[in-house]
Amino acid sequence: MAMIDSTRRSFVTRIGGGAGAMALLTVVPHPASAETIDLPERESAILEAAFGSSVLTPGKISLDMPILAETGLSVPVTFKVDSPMTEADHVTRIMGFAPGNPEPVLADYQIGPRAGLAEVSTRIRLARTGFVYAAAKLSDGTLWGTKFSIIVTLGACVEDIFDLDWQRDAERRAMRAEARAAAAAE
Amino acid sequence: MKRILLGIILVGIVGLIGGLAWAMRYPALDPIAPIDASMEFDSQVVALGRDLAGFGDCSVCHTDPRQGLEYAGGLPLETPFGVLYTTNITPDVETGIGTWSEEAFSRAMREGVDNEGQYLYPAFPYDHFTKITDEDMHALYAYIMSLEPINYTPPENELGFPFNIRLSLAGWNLLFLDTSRWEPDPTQSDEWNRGYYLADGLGHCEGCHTPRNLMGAEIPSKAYDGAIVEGWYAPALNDETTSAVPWTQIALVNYLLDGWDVDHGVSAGPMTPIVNHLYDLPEDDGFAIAKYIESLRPNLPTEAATAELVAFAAEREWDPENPPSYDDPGLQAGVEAFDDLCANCHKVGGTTVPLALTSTVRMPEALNVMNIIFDGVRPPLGARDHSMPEFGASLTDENIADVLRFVRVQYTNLPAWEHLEEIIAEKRENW
Amino acid sequence: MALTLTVNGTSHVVDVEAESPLLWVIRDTIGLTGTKFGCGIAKCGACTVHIDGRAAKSCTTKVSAAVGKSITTIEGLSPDSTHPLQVAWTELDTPQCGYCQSGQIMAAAALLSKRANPSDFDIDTEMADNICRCGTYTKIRAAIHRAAEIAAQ
Amino acid sequence: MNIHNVSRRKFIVTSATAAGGMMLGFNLPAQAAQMNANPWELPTDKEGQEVNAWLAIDPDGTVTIRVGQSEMGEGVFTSMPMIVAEELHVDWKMVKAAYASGNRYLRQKAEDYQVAAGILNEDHQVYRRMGTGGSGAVRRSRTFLQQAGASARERLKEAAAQAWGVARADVTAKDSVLSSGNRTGTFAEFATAASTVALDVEPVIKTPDQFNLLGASVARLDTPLKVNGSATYGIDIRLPGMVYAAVRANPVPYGGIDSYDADAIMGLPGVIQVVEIVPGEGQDLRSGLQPAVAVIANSYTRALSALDQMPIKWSATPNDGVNSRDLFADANAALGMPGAISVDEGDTAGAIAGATTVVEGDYQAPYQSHACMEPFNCTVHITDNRADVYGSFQNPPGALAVVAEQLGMDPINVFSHTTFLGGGFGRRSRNDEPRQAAEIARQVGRPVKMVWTREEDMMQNKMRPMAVARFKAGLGPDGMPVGWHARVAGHSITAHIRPERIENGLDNSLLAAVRNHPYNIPNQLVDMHVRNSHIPVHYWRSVNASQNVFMAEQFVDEMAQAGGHDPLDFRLKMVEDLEDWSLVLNTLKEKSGWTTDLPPGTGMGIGISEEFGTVVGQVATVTVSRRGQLTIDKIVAAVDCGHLVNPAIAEGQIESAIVYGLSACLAGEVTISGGQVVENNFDTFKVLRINEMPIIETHWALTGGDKWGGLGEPGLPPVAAAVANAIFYATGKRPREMPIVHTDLSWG
Repeated sequence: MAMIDSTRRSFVTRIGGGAGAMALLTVVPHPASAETIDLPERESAILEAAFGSSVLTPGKISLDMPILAETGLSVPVTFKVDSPMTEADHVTRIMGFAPGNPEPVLADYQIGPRAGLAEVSTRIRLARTGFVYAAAKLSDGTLWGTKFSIIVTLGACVEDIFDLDWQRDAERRAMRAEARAAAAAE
Repeated sequence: MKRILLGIILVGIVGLIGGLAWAMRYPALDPIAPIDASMEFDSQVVALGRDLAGFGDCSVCHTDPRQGLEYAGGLPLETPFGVLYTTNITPDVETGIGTWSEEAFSRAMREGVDNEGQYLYPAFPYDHFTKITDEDMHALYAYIMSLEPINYTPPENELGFPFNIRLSLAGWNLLFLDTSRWEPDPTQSDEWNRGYYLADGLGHCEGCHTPRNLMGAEIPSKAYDGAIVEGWYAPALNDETTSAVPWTQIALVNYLLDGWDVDHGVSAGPMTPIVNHLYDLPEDDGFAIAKYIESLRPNLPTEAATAELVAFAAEREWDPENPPSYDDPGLQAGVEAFDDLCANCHKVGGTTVPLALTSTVRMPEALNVMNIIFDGVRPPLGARDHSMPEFGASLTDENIADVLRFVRVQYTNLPAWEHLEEIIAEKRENW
Repeated sequence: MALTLTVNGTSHVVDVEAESPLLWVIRDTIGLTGTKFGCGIAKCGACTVHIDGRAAKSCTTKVSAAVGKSITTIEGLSPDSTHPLQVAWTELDTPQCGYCQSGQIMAAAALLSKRANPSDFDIDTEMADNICRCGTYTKIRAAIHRAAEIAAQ
Repeated sequence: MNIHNVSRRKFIVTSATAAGGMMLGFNLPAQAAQMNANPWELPTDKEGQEVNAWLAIDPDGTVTIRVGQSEMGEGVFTSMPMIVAEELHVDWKMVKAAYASGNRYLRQKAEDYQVAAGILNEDHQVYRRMGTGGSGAVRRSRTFLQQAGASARERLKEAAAQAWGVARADVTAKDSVLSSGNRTGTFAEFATAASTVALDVEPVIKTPDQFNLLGASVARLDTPLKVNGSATYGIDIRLPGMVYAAVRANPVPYGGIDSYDADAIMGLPGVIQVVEIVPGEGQDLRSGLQPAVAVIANSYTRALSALDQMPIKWSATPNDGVNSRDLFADANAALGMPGAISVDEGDTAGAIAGATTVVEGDYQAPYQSHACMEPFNCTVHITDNRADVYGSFQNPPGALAVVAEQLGMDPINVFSHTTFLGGGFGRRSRNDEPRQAAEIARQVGRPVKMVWTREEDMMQNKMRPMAVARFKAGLGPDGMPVGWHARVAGHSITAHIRPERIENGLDNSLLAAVRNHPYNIPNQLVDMHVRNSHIPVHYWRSVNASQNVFMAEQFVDEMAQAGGHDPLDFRLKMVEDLEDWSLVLNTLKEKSGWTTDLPPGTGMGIGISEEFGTVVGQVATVTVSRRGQLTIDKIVAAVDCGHLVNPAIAEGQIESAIVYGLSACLAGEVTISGGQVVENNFDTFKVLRINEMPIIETHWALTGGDKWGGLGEPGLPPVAAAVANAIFYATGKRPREMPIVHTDLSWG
């Protein structure tokens, strides 16, 4: 098997184009820069109804899921809460949200101390790339949360490629509807 | 006795002198000043001339493709008498016919004598062009004189003695040139007569499709019997044809105007430039020529015979599921060579004409199939996607011989082709 | 079995079956990947090389048929892209995806050796075997004319 | 009658310069390549100081700009660097290009300066978008590429300002040189300092009126590699110790394998092993593996000849009886029933019922294949906890994700290396070949390059969907439409690859250019049916608009004729409130010498549509002989994409789309018989060749402003309609079916 001719740089040394140029960034789910995890309005309203408040303190709960899914059809996810699960101190409820989905609520578990382990695994459906949020309510009433950004990519072609065309169409139809209404009014 | 002998010699000398005088009867015609064709002729006439030049395929011979200088000549024509180079017929004053009067042009076309009174060689088909009507001759002159003048002198002809003596052609004309004007055949339709005029006059189809005698003249009794010309076989168009399916007018229109017909294949080789001209010309004239050519073959095979050949073609077409096989090792070698290359397209379900229906495979000569394997088929204007790549450099001479033998046996029940090795060796040598 | 091929002036001893297509011997065994595979049935022209100066579809040419002949591939047209066709192709930015262009250039080189000053008609009929799915035909025609001009200088 | 349809151009001898004004590129001598033959590698062997993820500056001043999109002919290796360079004020001759890394895209979030400038938000990936499709390269990346150039420029100026003790405003950057008063310095000198400088405010990107590099037809950076055969495509990859795989799946897509006899070929020269590819249980049909068998050998030709000789028995499938005729019958039957409603304005049925004249028209279009010149291939190399995948990917992160999923590896350890693409046209965004190659590599345990034959490529292609449509309109007394109803029954890509996106049977993308046609008609109803078969469908150049415009714009002509209007004026009247459409139509009218008064046998026809933000109108001039011989003489296009990055490349894209569209409307098609594809190579699948190439003129009718339309695809949809409408004026016959070769055009 003829080796690659030497004039062309063998690419075993140069992996990933320019990777060497910068320290390999470890992936840390973006820590919430602010003191609280703020959910989009639709989801925080649901949380408000369920937990009585939508103010989540970052921490205690973590989301274990791949950072990239080829299709959003069935993505494995594990909610884990750092809790001794004793009578005095245990998790009462865990909820998961995916704002990108038509139905935002991914999971809603009521658990008690007898569960023994504050950890729940499931598979969720994701419509597109974006943040997944997790919220936990503890027996002492405190609310904890985290968020995780996942890339769902079946291909660039799958993003709604016609977004600009539908927008132009909508603008045209609105303009004309207005013109017709104005003409009718005269 | 001596006196008789002396008498014969005397008569011979007088006859010779008389003959020489008679042969040199053509005077040089005085040159004309260069003319501005656009002023001289109206555009309708020039346009008619352009179409007629298309029917006459003047540019096919009077252009050397290697140079790409249209009508400036220089194309070598191999003849049994040596190599002739076509002349520059652009209106260039120095090297072309810029100084020829219409009279000089007409004389050359009808009697094969140039402006200086020199005889032209009958490779230039004046024996057919003589039949052109005066009106058409004028239009041709108008078109030729409105061409782009190109200053180019073609190479000298390479003819051995005595053929390099132009005077000898006076005898040729005496024997073979019939300058009587073309007459329509009253028993035939106008369309047929139009086709007859175009094919027999400008088109000079017989120039290739009729065998020639030792003196290089067409043999009237063998009109359209088929002949070998410049390394190709111009097939018989009369009852001698070996075509599997009869040539109807529509099939001929497809072949002559579109460059291919579903029952006969693609018009390849020297025929391609001719059909490319007809592609652009008025369709009615194309239909007329087809009508005339169709009439050359009065005795058609029975429908049953044709149906049998068509069924044979379907049955013999290469079936990738179970390809043919032969005991004869030579033929089996042909099967393998055909399988790797030709069967990619020439197969059941392919888009090509069944090989057993194509004229080239059924001809008495293997020249055409061999040439097509060497040079491929360049797509005619009317059949843009009917092309075949050249395989000359991809196959050894032995491969080609094997394929030719196999093709003849697989696709016809006709006698085998002979001396394949020689024609392949000759083709390879000057390919 | 061992065969000797002369490609772009250098000879190579290759251990391949006699009926292997020349294309894959050039690409996989000798390692010149400029000649491309496009269809395998001599209908797209991407594999065009020169054998003794004539254009040949290397996908349907047996390696045994090319032994003892001079084979030229796109890499051998000129050492530094100075062949008139390569200069013209670059000047007019002819390629788009570029995959068919090796075959186009080799077919055009064979055309120019037959016709020094080809007309549009000559180019169209001679180059009809070479498919370009990006449709760069107008630029291919212009580049061949330009290459004829450069060669004539 | 020999109804053979071909096209041709008038044979007038044209010198190089007169060929449609092609001589736009700078007449540079054969210049050195501005990039590496392996485009995923750095163009120079020096690391270069990275100022941000988009650009690094070598000590010798070379600026390597990273390109997120894949180069498949649309010129992104030139147009995208031009956008960064426009803001960076670098000397263009010093610019080289290389692909952005798929793995880094995955590991790194948007850089702070992009978030601070409000261009990207924090959960975007560093390269934001690495897929190539929807003609979105320029329009979707322009802002963050400009920001990358601008922020780097300002950081370089700030570094110089700090070194020279002057205010940043007193430093200018031009052609890679920083200067302030009599002090000058090069980008290279200040690159390291610039990479750590923090700016309090990020610069604002330029507006089009400030551009000076953008809009120039600079020569393409990749051309030098493509004229000497050195450019590396997926099929060209060669790795030490690599073996080759020839693969074959059941000719009936998604069919299974009953049996195969590996022992029969194990003894053949070079054969290493036979690998069976079995879909994982529960693996989804459309994105997972198809059952297939591969022969592994030490050369491709040996692998392929062994595969050809290996006895394989394909399982029968429920789809063995499927054929195109029945699929069309089924789709046409659906046209008789109301479908999922996409547009419902006013009372369409009532308007049509009360109309003076009613016009109806049915149309149909077959499956169509991508037939990229480079057949499908992929190379995968697995080491202990890492995998490298090389290939011609339109979506490198997708390829990487697919390989990671198939090998059960963490995507962080998978590296995708994108080569040049020998054509993509949407097909190479599906990523079925990296999944198959990964599975083979997993079983083979050595680096393996998988190559499909042309036949496999055509038979396992994911097709442009087939579709049928019925239009019905009511015209008022003035011959103008008062009601317009369009119903399309087609095979839906979304229903095939993202079924969860279909709500109550509605897939708007199937109605591209029908739902969003521009015409001002008071009452409109658009509904549709999804009629998928087992044949996989995927994105094709201009997606469904490629057949919808052929249908919709012919029907506009039918309305014009029924109403007694000139088709072009008819369109102008219905878009008079739209500035861009009116400009394109008027430009067309002027540049094409539009007329419908032509001798029989010749005709001019018009087609116009908008896709991916760009309006393209075309006028075709055709001649048809009495025997039905079609000749396409000329196509004149008028285009409004708002702005141009590189006019020469843009013109090339319009011409390329026209040729690709002509191939799909003149004679090329994919038919299904016995459940499988019939046209499996270029002998039966017809594409346009050089001798069928019409004269093409492209005219820009740019409305500028904030319009940034795509260019790779919008040029395609109008050509089929323009040709069909021209044929009507030449012959009086209307080709209602693609490809046009099915219609007998003989007349007179």
